[in-house]
Amino acid sequence: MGDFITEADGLETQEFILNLGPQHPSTHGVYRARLIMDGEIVVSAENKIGYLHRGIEKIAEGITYAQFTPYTTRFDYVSGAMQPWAWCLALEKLGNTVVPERAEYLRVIVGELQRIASHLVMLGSMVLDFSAITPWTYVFNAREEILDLLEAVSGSRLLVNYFVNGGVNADIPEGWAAKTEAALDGMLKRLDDFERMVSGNEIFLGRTKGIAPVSAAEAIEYGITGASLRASGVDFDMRRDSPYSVYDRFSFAVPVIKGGDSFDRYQLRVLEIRESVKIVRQALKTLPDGEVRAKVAKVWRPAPGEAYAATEAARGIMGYQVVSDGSTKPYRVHMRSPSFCNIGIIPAKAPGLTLQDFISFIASLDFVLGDIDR
Amino acid sequence: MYGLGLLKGLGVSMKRFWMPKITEKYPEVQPKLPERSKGSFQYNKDSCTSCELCSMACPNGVIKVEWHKDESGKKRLDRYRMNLGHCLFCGLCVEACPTTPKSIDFKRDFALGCWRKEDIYRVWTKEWPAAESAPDPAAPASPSAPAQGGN
Amino acid sequence: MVGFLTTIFNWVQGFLGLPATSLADALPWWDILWAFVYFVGAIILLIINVIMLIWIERRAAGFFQERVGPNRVGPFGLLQTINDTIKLLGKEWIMPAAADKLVYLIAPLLIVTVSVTMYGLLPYGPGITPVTLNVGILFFLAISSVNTLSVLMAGWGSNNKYSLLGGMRTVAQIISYEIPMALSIIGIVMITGSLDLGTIASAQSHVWNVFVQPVAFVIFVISALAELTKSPFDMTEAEQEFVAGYHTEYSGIRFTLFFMGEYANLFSMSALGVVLFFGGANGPFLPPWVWFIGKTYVFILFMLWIRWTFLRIRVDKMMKFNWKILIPISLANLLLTGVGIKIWQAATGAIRW
Amino acid sequence: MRDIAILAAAVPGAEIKDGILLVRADRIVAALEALKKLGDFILFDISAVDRPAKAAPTAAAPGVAATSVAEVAAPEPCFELSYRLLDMKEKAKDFLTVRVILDHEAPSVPSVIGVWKSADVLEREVWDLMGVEFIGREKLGRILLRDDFVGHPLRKDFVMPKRERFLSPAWDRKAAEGGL
Repeated sequence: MGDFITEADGLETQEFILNLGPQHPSTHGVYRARLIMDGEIVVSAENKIGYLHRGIEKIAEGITYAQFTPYTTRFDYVSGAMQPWAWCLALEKLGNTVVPERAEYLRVIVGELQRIASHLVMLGSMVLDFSAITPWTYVFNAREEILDLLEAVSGSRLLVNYFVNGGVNADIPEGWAAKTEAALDGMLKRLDDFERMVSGNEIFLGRTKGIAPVSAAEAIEYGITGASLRASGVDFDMRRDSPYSVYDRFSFAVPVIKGGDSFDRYQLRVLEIRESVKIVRQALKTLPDGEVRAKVAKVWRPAPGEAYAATEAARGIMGYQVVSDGSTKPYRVHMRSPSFCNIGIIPAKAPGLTLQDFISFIASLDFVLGDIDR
Repeated sequence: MYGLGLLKGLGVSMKRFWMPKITEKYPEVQPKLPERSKGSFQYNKDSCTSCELCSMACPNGVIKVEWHKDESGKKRLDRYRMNLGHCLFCGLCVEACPTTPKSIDFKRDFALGCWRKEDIYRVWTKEWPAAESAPDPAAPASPSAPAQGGN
Repeated sequence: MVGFLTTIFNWVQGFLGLPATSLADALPWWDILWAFVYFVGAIILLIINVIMLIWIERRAAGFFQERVGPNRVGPFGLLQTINDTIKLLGKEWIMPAAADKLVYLIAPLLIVTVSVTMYGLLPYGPGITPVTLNVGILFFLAISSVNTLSVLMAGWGSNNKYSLLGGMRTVAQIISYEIPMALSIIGIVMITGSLDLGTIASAQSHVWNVFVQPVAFVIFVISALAELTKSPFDMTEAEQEFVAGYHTEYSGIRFTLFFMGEYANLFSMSALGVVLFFGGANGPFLPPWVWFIGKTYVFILFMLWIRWTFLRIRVDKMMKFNWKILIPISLANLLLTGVGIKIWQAATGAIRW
Repeated sequence: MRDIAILAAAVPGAEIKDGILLVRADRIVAALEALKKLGDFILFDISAVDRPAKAAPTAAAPGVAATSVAEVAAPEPCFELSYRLLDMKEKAKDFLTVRVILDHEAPSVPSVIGVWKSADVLEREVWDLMGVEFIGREKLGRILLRDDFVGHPLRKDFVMPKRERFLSPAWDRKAAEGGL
């Protein structure tokens, strides 16, 4: 940063290598940044990933389509419920399955709840990287309320295996809609407290405002998607612009902020949570009756071919390419995971940041290592 | 600005200081789990027909069903093994089970931690009248091994 | 040595409410033995104090965060810290192979020594000041900056980049923030006309200095937080950047000593704040030392409140805040205090124009 | 999405097949540059599919008969490399797939890192897992797999190395005996 000591008159400093990670409190997993540092200033950064690589794409070629569905929740384990969405969309394209309307609505509801939970994790872990433990507990308590809902509907809290090829696993239990409304209220109260504590906090503003601003052109150049793209001023959200499922039936705003710095990426998540609450409320109000799962053969053999589907997941565009050879197992599964592409900007933006700013930057990018390494 | 945000934050934390706490007194007060909560498994060996649909549905090869044929050619269950260490708790086996009541089903026992590695196995055996000799358990009783995920 | 032990002997006697030097006069050869017993007692007092502080901190943190904090071991979880200490004592001592061994080993000892020394300077009440120095404040500030040395030694000796960066930050931070702290204290010294902590405390029997010197109080709190490396100035440890800062490579009893020193410093710094701004041991009804300890604990709670609300500030902003804001303000405060004293003296007729 | 015919006209040497722009490997940089000039495209995915001469038979699952895979096998062994672009211009935004068919023996294609920087990590991933060589760029090193890994695991002819077990021998023996 400009204010920091960048030139010591006549004094020479020695650069050194700092391996930030893979075991580090604020890399949110086994991410390693190989930093070349000049004192506290990052001279250059390099992403080192793959510590969590499980070869999921290869696993997919060995098991059936239905068996792979629970695996899809395991990449981005912070937003597990909405991860199979793109996979299911691709399968439905491949098999020309028509998903019942009620199932679509339930997908939207559960998906948006999961988006809220995921963004809450991002907010909490971001301020935790600035050592604010108290606000972190507020948002994580808020997330608990959402997770309780997910558990009631699917049985799992974190790796929610609810979406299946052709609909959803089961209908919502009785009284769940009312519980959801109450939980959203409770969640919003905690979020308000969190915002009062953090958003106007001068120290927080000092740590995030103007840190690693990503311009719209840069965001497009580096293929950033999701909230980080919208924080850079690009008005694009797949839910509105390329609507899948039944998103075109709800009215919601797509928040866009022009700045693109760490604070804007933080602020955008807060705004998106409030929009997601709106979507969930609308969907609950207009929830149609009917089946929740289309008939799909137990031994499902799609016609040979290829399908590509993408959704706006919590961290950006989650895309699946599924190639079928007519057998019960996929011939090739390729996934485009948002975190993997979003971290491409780190080496470009890191030089010149202090170590603390670097932490602020990677925290605001909101990546999940399971999503990067797959 | 000029510290107002900081004071607001102090106000919030002081407010929360006096508000009721949410900590659960866990071992004394057990959590109320919803009906569908996926914990451990319960197995009903009387309704099980050894059809192995659960074993085939499993993405990870968790379930192994061992059976033999009696004189009339009927499948007789010997042993039902689950390696919970590989289990994804996805529920595909429960979904696949064709019997009523479900032979394999979730129960809401979530305390799955154990001290010994052996304890992550869930094994249910069924004894048959002595006239029928149970086959050697080391020999592959089931016709095929379930697919291992990815390799 | 005998003189030091005798003062401790007097100090503990003051706590017990015995008339000064009664036992020592009656049985002079008991001096050394009793002083030793009392010395051990004083150390135990320090340890109990630290244990209480850790418990208070964890409970308070829990309450701020909608939790209840440690509540299982002992009544209200009071024995939790003892439990943790025993666990820490049982841990393996790990030393990096490339560590600078002497420096690495001395660092944790030094930090505790400094804390114990600081305890001896505090006026717990009339007659129970272990060591009465007429340059008490000066000595207090001098000895508290030895902490810097210990942290730097730990950071350097560990031969770890995180530790080194943490230690380097500490040097910059603590040394810088000693300046506004000293400047804020000088105002009080000017008013009281003494450097002796006991005199300063007793001089506030009518009005506390916090009302006379509010600006100095704010500066003192900020710089005390920085000196103690508590949030928002917890650069030294900075888990999210440096894993654990200077004590990343320490384990077992060595880590415990760092931890103890940190909390002992928290107490002594808060006690200094109480002496300077809240009238020390002055108070009605209750014995003076109860007032002193009580006030100190309230002060500590106030610091914890700040600690558990705020985030960590950026290093360069912290330094800028110190040099560009705090020091000018404290200098201005000093000037204002000087002018005020002169006006007061003129008004009360102490001096002539 | 903009009409694919218009897009194809703007791209030199492109042909349309099933809604996909097919481009020859040596012209992919020019094609993507032309698309970028049209504006409002994001390159957000690169994926490769291995189509060997005889589609590798997948191991049959228990109880499920293996199906013929002959019909999906390409007429010639090849690698399909798909560049997925996001069209943000029109109201209904959608994906555009630009596909390159690569030689199966030595798949190589010019790198498009100069057109979109987002191609950097994506190309590294494709090389790492599929072994498609990208020419004209630096550091095509392992990204997801470890540095000393041999082979490209997503190729159909890849033979999985024997799985390493991290359990104790006693435990293995016990498991083998079925005592667990």
